[in-house]
Amino acid sequence: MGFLSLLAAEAKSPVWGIFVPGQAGAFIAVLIFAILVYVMINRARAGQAVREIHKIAGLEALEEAVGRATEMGRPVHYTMGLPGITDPQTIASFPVLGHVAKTCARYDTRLINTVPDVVVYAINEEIIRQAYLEAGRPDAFNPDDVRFITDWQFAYVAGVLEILAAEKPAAQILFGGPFFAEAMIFIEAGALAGAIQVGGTASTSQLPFFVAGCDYALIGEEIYAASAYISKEPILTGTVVGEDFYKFLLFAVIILGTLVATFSSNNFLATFLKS
Amino acid sequence: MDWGILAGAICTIAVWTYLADHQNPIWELIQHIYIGLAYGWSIGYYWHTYIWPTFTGNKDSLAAGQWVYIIPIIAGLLVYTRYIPSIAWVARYPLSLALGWGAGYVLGFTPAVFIGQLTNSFYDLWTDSVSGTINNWILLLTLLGTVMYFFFTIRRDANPVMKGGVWLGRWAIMVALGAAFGNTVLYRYNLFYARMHYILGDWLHLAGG
Amino acid sequence: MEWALDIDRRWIWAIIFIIIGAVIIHPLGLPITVSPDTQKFYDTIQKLPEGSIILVGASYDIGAQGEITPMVKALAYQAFAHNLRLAVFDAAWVNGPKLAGQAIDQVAKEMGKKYGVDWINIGYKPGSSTTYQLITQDLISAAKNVDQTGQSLDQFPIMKDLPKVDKDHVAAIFAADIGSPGAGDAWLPYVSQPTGIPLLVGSITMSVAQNKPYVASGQFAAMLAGSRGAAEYEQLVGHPGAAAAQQDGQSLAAIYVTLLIVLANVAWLTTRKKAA
Amino acid sequence: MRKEIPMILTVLAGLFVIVAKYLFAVDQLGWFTTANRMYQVMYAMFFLLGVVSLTIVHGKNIQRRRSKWIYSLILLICMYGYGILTIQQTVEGPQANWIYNNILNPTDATIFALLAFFITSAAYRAFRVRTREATVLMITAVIVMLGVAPIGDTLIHGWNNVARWFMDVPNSSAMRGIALGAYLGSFAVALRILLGLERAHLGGAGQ
Repeated sequence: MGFLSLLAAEAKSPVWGIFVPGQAGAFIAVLIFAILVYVMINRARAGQAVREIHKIAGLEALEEAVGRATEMGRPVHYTMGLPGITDPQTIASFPVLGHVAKTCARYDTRLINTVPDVVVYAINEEIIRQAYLEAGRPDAFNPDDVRFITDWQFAYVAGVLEILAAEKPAAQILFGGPFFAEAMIFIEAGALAGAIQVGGTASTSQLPFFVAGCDYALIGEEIYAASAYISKEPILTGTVVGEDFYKFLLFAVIILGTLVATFSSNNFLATFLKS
Repeated sequence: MDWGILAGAICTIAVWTYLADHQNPIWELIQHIYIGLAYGWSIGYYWHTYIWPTFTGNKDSLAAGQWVYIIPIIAGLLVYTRYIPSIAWVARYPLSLALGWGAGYVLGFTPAVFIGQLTNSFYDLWTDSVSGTINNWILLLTLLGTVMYFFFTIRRDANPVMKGGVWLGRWAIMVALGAAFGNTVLYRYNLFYARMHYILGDWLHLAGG
Repeated sequence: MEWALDIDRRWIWAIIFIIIGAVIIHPLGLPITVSPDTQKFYDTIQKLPEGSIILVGASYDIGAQGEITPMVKALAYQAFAHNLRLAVFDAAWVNGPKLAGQAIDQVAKEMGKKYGVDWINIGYKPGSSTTYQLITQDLISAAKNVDQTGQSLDQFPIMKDLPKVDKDHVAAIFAADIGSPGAGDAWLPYVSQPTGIPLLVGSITMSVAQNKPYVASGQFAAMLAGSRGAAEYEQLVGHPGAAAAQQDGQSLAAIYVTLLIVLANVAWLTTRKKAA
Repeated sequence: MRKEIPMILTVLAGLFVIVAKYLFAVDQLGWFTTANRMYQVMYAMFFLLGVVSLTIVHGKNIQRRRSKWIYSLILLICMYGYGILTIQQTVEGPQANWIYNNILNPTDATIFALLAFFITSAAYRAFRVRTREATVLMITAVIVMLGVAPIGDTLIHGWNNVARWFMDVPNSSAMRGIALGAYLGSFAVALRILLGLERAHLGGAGQ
């Protein structure tokens, strides 16, 4: 065993280079992505035309959901599932929360946000406070409506079920994530309360329930386009356009790689990308 | 009499009362006990397995001479300033650091996984077996269709290729979500089976086989 | 057929109690065939040299113990019978190491294996992605040198062979996967991919569909596909247990839910036709 | 001061990880390991936030005698009582362990298992063949369900393999397509953070 590990150490003797061995392909992939996105952002900044994002029904429905709650005089419940500050899905959910909070402030409708993560809780409270301020209704913001429950999944579920039963929200928004089993319970409970439900997540295992149980559902990557779509900000839209260009590239790489795999036994493209 | 199993059985049945009425006092009680215990447990757990050793452990701790840990400890504690309204903004410092760090992790580590998925999508479209060839064609076309479904800036009815790709992609996504749903149903029943086995087997000793 | 649409859901629920209760009291014992995926999982572990260490990534919670614990137990049976050593660790799910530790402890006592020599429970450490990455650089530091109960790690002989998680010290990683963070988005990018250690995954049934592309690409060296996979694995290891018993429940559940979906849609279609 | 420094911290932290991860020279210096250690300690210090928040929320309930305040009191007693017990004898201590195994564990597991009921009623009440897509989703679900459980193979020999084909071929590539898209989306979000375009965490809604 000792001898073996010695041999292994020998084999790994430093090979000087720019990149950590095995990371060059990954770095180039990220670099191209970053350049594409950066170029698109710069075009947007310079005021040049940027392609538009096609209509996303699920995001249009957020306004409808808040409107319904206003008509019925009942609150809106917003959940991000079991978020974590470093999770991209959570980050994608922040602007949507801000948008919903602003809409709620304008319509004078209560927004209840439940959070199972302490760090995200801190951020959400800030976002909602700010949204009420921007809507000119800072007095309407009630810090008790942003509720930290606990970071334990089913303690969170238990707490939210209690809130849903007591507050009977007319609209429920499940956006971002990551979502786990709690999503289905919330959707079922929301349906039981007769709430209009808008969902969106990239947590694949929960997607069937979003598609089957919510009135509107965003699938996978669509949630990452949300902040650009909502703000209509050309710079953010630029990042989405950059992504789309990258997908073309992806297309080309897959087709090229498939051709190589079909006509040659040695797939140099795969080897290069993994280098 | 195993008092532990009895206590567990009572808790199990207490939770099931939720099915009869979702606002009954038994459920309310068990749920608050449970939330309290859950958090109480994690206090003790963090304390003994991380926090205390960071200060007094015999390796890699303050007591072992790693005084530099004072910096992250203070940085971490800054997050509690959010409970003091006048200086609540200070809590943004550690949070911003955490956010940037997380973004760095995403760009630093996931691309390698992404590349692994990509290079496995180079299908051999002419294999030795007929079934293998057909499967690879299906794999390739449904993959391309699914990627097309997520183009945001091209209208889905822009041209026939786009139309066909999105059509195929949507079917493939529905098949995948159906498979996920079927599996999820079984998963939920497996967990319920485990609870029923606890009541009928461990507690009442009725399990056969 | 309108009655079918107005059924109180508590009747639907009551039948669940009846069918699962019945199958526990009178098991069916339907035969199961071993799938190639499970066989590969078993063979991979069987081929590891004696004495090597498997890192058990206990990324699961109490709720998922019904499916994951049988896998961990069967893994312990195979590993200990083959004189492999186990180290339990996680950085995302606070309860996982406790539950996995309890399961392994039971098997270890049965097979006369010693804590600290043949297996160890490093426990849960906070930090998630950072901590997963840190264990590949310095395990003792990441664990602050204490195990699950707060005892010093460096007093245990097994830790002398496990200063960090890399290819020289760890032969394979078994990672439980109950969603996110799990095998695909924590163990793969932060531990397995940077170090090149083969990643064996124990997936809950729910995540099997979404984990399939990673099995195809070989990024997961092998995978136990949920309870069915665990039952097949128990059969290979020779200790049929909780997972094997669950298969009867699965069978009845599949039939029951299928019938419900058919009934509901027939009822819905006929009432809709009448309304039209 | 209140927004600029956090912004700078975000960008520096992110760039540091990327540079340390990819560039060989920086990798050799070992700074990344040191930084990881420091970050872990900082992160761990957040652990009391939940306890503090629960105490504030439920403390207010009790103080103002809100409806059901008695449950809040029970929650706090359980939390602090069990917290003190686990600190005193570690989580593996005899009483602490007994409570974990016989109260906490069965309760949590049973709450989780309630999902079997919700998924059944959801399937019964929400799943309709409204569209052709929904029909495909349901048919696949049934084929896979019966194929994974041993009953399918018992009824029709070979069903198992049909289910596996669905899982391995169309499911696998669609899941990969979704995953590739999700990866790109997450890269874009990370990039936006590092470019300072996503600053909701600093308190602004959207932009």
